[in-house]
Amino acid sequence: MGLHNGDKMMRYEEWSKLARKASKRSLWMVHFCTGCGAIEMPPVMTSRYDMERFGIASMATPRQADVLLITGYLTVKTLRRVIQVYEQMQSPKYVIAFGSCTINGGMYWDSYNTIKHLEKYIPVDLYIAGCMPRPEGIINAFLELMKLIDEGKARGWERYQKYYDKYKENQRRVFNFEVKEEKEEKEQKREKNEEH
Amino acid sequence: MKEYELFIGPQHPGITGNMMYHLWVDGDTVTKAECNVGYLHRGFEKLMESRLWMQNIPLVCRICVPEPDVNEAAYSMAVEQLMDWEIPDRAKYIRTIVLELARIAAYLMAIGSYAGSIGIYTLPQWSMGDRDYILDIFEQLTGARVYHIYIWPGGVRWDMPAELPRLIEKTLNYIEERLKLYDDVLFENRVFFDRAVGVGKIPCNKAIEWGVTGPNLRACGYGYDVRKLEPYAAYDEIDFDIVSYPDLGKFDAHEAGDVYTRMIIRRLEIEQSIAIIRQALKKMPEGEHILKHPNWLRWKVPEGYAFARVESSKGEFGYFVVSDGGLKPVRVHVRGPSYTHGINVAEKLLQGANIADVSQILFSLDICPPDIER
Amino acid sequence: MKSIELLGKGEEMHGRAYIKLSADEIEESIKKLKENGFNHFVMLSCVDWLDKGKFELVYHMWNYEEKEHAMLSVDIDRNNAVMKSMSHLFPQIETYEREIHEMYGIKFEGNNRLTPFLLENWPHDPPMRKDFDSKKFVKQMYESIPFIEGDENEGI
Amino acid sequence: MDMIGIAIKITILAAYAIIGTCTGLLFMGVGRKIVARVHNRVGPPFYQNFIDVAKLLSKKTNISHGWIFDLALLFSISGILLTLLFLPIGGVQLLSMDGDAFLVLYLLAIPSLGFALGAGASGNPNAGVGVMRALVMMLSYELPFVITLIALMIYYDTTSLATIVRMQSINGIKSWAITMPPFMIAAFAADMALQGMLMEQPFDIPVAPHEIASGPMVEFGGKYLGSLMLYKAIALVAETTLFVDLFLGGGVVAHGNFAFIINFIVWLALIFLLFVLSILIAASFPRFRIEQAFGFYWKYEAIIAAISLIWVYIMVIK
Repeated sequence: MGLHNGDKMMRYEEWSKLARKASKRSLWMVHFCTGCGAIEMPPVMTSRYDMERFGIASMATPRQADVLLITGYLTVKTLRRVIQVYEQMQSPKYVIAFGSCTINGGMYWDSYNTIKHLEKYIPVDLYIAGCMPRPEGIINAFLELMKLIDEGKARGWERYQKYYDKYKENQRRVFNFEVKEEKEEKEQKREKNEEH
Repeated sequence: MKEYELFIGPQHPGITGNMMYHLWVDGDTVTKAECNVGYLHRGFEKLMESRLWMQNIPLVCRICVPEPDVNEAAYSMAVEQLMDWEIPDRAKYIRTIVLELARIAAYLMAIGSYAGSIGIYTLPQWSMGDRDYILDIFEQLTGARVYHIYIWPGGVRWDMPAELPRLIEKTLNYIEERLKLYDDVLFENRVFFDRAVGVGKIPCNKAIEWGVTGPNLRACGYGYDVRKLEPYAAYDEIDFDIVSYPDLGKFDAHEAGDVYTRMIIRRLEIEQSIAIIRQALKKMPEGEHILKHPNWLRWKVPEGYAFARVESSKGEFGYFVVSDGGLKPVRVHVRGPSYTHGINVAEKLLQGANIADVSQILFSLDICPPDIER
Repeated sequence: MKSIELLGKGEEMHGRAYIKLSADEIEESIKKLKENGFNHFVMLSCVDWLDKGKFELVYHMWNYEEKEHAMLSVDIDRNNAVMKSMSHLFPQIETYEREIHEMYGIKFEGNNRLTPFLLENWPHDPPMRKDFDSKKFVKQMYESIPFIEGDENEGI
Repeated sequence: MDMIGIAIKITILAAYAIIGTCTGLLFMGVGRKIVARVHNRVGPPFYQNFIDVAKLLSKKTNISHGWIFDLALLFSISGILLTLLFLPIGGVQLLSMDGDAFLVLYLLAIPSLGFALGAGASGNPNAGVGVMRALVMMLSYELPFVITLIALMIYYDTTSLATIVRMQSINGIKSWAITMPPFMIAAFAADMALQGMLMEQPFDIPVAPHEIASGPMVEFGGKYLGSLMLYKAIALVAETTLFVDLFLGGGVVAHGNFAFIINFIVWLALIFLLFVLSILIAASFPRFRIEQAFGFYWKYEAIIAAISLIWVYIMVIK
């Protein structure tokens, strides 16, 4: 019985390996320009850099897509749509975030309307650094993502399912613009305690 | 058929960026359109109030993504007005060249994405590829592909390298050659003609009152161009004619203010920009490229109100800068051309349009959402 | 300058006419300028003068024939920020008033489209006011949201 | 019926399905490569569409919109497979009956109805608009197509596809319908109708991504989209084969014991050429509006087809 199960597992493993091989060479991305990084997408898609060489195509609807590109800073208003799009995509699905503004806010670090750390709200599989990333960088990121998929490491969507409640809580807080002042008070208290 | 609601955007290929139109549709006809923006609102105007005068340069160029240089130019010009600076002649010419190159790049992008919206996917592939050669020039000149941070208050950041004019000339010749192919595929295509003539007409007597500017206004028959009205950079020393509606060169003029005329105007202005760059390269004097500038960290700008305007590929870009004589601006307000095109004008044009035409009307207005919401 | 002659006051500032008006005069003045060739409404700006306790509304108008730019400036009280809407004169003023309503909290009487424009669900003070501290807000809001901790193997 | 007969039939059916999908997917891949060359770029490898289908079929979650949504695709695929069985491929026809030329026309409508059902069940307004457009498109291109079909039927005095193909293959290429002047213009009308059937520009109105976000397919994802691609692959083969059967003698050039191999290759080459022609037209034309497409088919194409019909009628009377 155990052996039989093992066989099944083996077969499943092989199948999923095959599926990963297929999905890595056919990454379809959602056609969604969320920020200024989107300006470098047309050159990547078109004749100069030609992303279709690697089987990457852009799709009109999230249902058909595998990769969500967050091209730059996200305002709270866009984040809501991004999450709707992400949840409509069918897993396995991957997220690539562009530019320094998705990593830590970048030059919008003190803006009242842009979220600073994207990974607090949706799982990110890959970041591309820079403001803004060059087309070569974008293509390199796709190749890197292919490598991660091949190794079975790009599993952000599983993470989203696992920590769904935590992600939802964070999203709720940011959508309502919830301000927390206790933190500062706590820090002040701790500082006072240290002084004592 | 029952009326239904349709949301175009923000995730939709037929929208000109990250914005949304809420359409009420009856059968195939849009009965009401409402624009919903704010997806790109970063609060630039607030950020600028808390940064030094010089620190704002990297911010302003991010206001219009497809054509960032006009923002740097307009902001610098507003600050120069407050400082009463007259920039060196060489800097003026370099600015002209940079702005015109940026205009060609933006027009190539606009034409490409318009062609995509009516389903001809060959032209976007070509025009985006060709636009990249202009970005190559920018890369040599400024070090960056998209955000150049090159035009500064008082001049330009670096002098133009001696070998660059040759590269520019080569690229311009190449683009001129390619324009013939574009004509074959799009502008002289019978189906484009069938689709675009008479669609999305801006009523010409209302155009100025609605705040239409730039190529869209010139398509209505008004030959107004900021480059002629209020010459900045070196435009007063350069000889060029404004392209406006009835006189469309080798193309036939049909109806004023429709999608067809707007796209043809853009197509013709590429050639005009090429001619301007050639003239500017020929006339460019030697000399300094920037004024002797103060310590940027302790730079105080005199008190006052200044307004600078620049003709961008989308229309009139204006910067209203208020200073109280301090280290930081009190207020910087940006007038993006898409502010009127994208909200008031588009809402009126979409009313009564066919849903098949919604996308092409938006792309032909060349709406750029980041300059609506900043 | 033509606009200064027409309205009988104002000064020239960096090549533009800067005309200080009171809130009652503004509608008549815009009408008068519109009839006299200032048919392009450029934009409506608002400046927050916190120390003076005033909002300054600046109506920018442009004359294509005379190539002249006029800035009509009105001061309104910061604590009782109400202004008459001018959207019947130029249609795009409606949008500018929507934005200023949202960003500064100025109420425009007669404009019935003062719906949320750029922001969504915004519960706090209008953000463009000078007394709204953006840095503090960022710290209290975005920085206070925790990272999702979890197994390293569970994706990156 | 005996078991062996059924088994043989199932095998042949499976073979048809596999040949249909493989040819279709291969053509689509090569087509993408050719279009990419027009676009001045490298393009994906020719086997890209096989990878795409494999990926889509291996997707983990698949969102359904009720049982009509699930069955609709089955409806489409079975409809197009049945069509394929009635079409002579290289002169070999699996199922045949009198009047199958009409039957094929009706069978070709089934997938569109399946589409309509599925898209309707998804409840997306974009899909609704897309389906409406698809049905109007069907109505438009069928008029010129039916007129050309009637012209062929009058000329060859039959309603059977097999007979039409046989009559055209008597003298090899010389007896192809397209060599006759009235059928040359009829073939032009039919080729435009084919462009509409294949949903390529200027007639890709039902799936226009910039207008209605890919129309009926807007809610299809994962395995559904994979099946849809398989359907499209078979449809491509079936629709081009119909044209080849009607005007190009079904690709039959040789007669004899092993002639079917040569005929098969010729058929393959002909449908490939037709497909390449269609994608090249698609790469150089924008998209019509739906009422313009309707006008195009019912005004110009129908008139062209009618001229050929009258011409043929006069020829037959003489």
